[in-house]
Amino acid sequence: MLPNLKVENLSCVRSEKAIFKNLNFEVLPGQNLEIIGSNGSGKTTLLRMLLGLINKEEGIINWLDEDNNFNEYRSFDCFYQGHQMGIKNMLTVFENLKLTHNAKGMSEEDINKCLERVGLYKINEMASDLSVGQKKRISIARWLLKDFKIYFIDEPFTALDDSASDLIKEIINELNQKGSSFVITGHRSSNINATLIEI
Amino acid sequence: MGSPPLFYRWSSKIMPWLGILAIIFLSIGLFWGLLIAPTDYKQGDVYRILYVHVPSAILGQSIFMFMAACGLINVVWRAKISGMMLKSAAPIGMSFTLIALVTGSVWGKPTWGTWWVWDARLTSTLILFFIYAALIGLYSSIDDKTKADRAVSILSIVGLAIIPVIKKSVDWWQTLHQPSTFTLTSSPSMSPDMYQPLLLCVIGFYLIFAFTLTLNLRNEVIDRERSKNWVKQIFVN
Amino acid sequence: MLENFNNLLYMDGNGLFVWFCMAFFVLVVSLNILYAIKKKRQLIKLIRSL
Amino acid sequence: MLLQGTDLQILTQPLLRFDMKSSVLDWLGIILKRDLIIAFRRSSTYITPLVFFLIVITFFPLALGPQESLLSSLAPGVIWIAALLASLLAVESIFSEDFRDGSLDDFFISLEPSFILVFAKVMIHWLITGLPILIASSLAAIILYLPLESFVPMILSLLLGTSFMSLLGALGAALSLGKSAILSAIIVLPFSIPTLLMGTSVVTFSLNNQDYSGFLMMMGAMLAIGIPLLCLLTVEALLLNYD
Repeated sequence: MLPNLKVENLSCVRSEKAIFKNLNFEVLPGQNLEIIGSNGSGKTTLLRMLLGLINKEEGIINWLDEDNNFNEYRSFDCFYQGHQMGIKNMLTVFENLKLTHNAKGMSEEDINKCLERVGLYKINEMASDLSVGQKKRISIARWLLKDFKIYFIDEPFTALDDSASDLIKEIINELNQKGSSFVITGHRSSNINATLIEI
Repeated sequence: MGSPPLFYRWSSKIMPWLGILAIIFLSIGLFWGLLIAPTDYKQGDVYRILYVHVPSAILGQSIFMFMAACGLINVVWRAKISGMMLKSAAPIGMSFTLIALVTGSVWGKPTWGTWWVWDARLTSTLILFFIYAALIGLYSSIDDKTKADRAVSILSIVGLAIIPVIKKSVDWWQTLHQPSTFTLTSSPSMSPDMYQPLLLCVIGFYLIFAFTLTLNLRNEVIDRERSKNWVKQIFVN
Repeated sequence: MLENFNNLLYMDGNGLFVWFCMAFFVLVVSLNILYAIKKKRQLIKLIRSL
Repeated sequence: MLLQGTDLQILTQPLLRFDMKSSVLDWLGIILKRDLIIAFRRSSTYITPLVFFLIVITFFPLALGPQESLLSSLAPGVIWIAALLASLLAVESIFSEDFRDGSLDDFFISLEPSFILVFAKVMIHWLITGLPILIASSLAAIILYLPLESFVPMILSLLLGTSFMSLLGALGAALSLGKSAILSAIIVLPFSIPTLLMGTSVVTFSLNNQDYSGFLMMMGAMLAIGIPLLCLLTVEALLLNYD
């Protein structure tokens, strides 16, 4: 089974300090990858470099394209969620999901189903007066809008109560069955079945 | 020339020559222009300011074109050296534009009795001065050097695109408001022996620019590569 | 050719302006060069102390 | 090939996808809808540039005296300077909110050409600041005794002028994201001088009823060249903030 993403000796130097040195890993469909590192160890930089937000100096990042050979340019959409979860405070919970390009062509009850799955059904206030936990749930609901081959999530498990982290593990397993894989960063392993990488 | 150590050694060889040539050309050009060239029948001797004003105005613009070219290379190919060139050329371009402005206004006093003349060329030089100030202001506001280079390169490309539009619209603006077109440096019937020293001065100005640019560029290279060992070898032993 | 010296300075009334422009030009260019040299000395001192 | 070593955003995205599929235009529509809803909920976004414009307009009669002949001769310049400064005022808010809450990353990660999405943000800024100023400018023209027949050229020149200012302001905001707002003004003002000159000459030409269409065409040409060039440069400037 060919991996969707293959990275060979990727390294990044920031102001003469090697943040990470020749990383090699693969992301197979349905498999997860966890990047563990302390604060400021370059986890976010790595994610952004994979997605092309940051210019990579050395190393090879290859993506699998339609006719199964590796290509430098990514030809499928990915999902990225950074530290700030992209929640608009001036929009209601429903609007935060509806007014995104992933939710194109989705009917009302599809979106409500996603909200229900995350435990936010029938909460229709402005996002600004929700707790951080509930805001995290909105961002989790966004994962369910459209199926992606790879989800890049930056520290999903930080500042989360147990019920929410169980919910995340459930959803990750569910989406793994469907063949999509997760690349997650964190301070310590969150014991979902994923290959671990130390930075 | 791309790799910094190569550039540093190559430039230390040509620096003295550049300096001597610049001084030769400048001194001959200015001496000839200020003392030997015949006095102009209309303006008398005050037209000799032309030998400083015109070259510095020409320099102000051509340095900006040079910076925009470096900016384009830096944005498209991410060449570090062109970013450094951009940064070290900016202050020189700004000071030449300043010289052009000051000499232009000083020239206006004896000939038209006012310190500042809203002449088309002087106004576009003033706008060019503001664009230089914008570039240097942007550079100093970003801490990371390579990002600051890239931001200033992007702005210099916009500058390159807008400069011809500025010159055209300022010319329209002048004909619109002062139909009596008295262009300041309408290079009156420049007799050859008035024109030759001007040419020498322009070449001298370009050489002075090249000299100062290499000086600044070498500082910039050392500054950016200070932790590399080729820099230590040169200065520490 | 300007024969005598004071005519050179006087330049029928506008000598001050012409020589001021010359001086301003020399001043600005030398300021640039001196600043570059000062910066180089600072850098060398910094590298030596590193 | 010459551009081999480059990684410019427009070149790295596989160009074969650059067929204007509906997905880009739908996304454009979604961004417009979302930001308009946010703008109308926080009504200060479109009120402040309007009020600033009108305050600056009323300063001139107060400062220079209310004589009609003086004011009507100054009117084109005053209206244009006030419109320019007012549209610059709100430049800061184009990208800063999206950059802060992370929704700006999706522009560059998706495979859609991101400079079209940046153009959507520029359109939002124009709708929020440019359009109200355009409407208020007729009021300002009345206050400054601008003769009636030069209302239409003023509106036309402001239409082209404020949209070019939004484009230029977007680049200024992208370059000075997270820095002081005055920096984006300092960066943008020198480049807006041709727009100011041509805009004011459109109105002055229409005052002494000469033909002003040449200037309008020139401003339209600048806008036509500006949209692709400035949006591409804004994308590169925004990508700078991710390092």
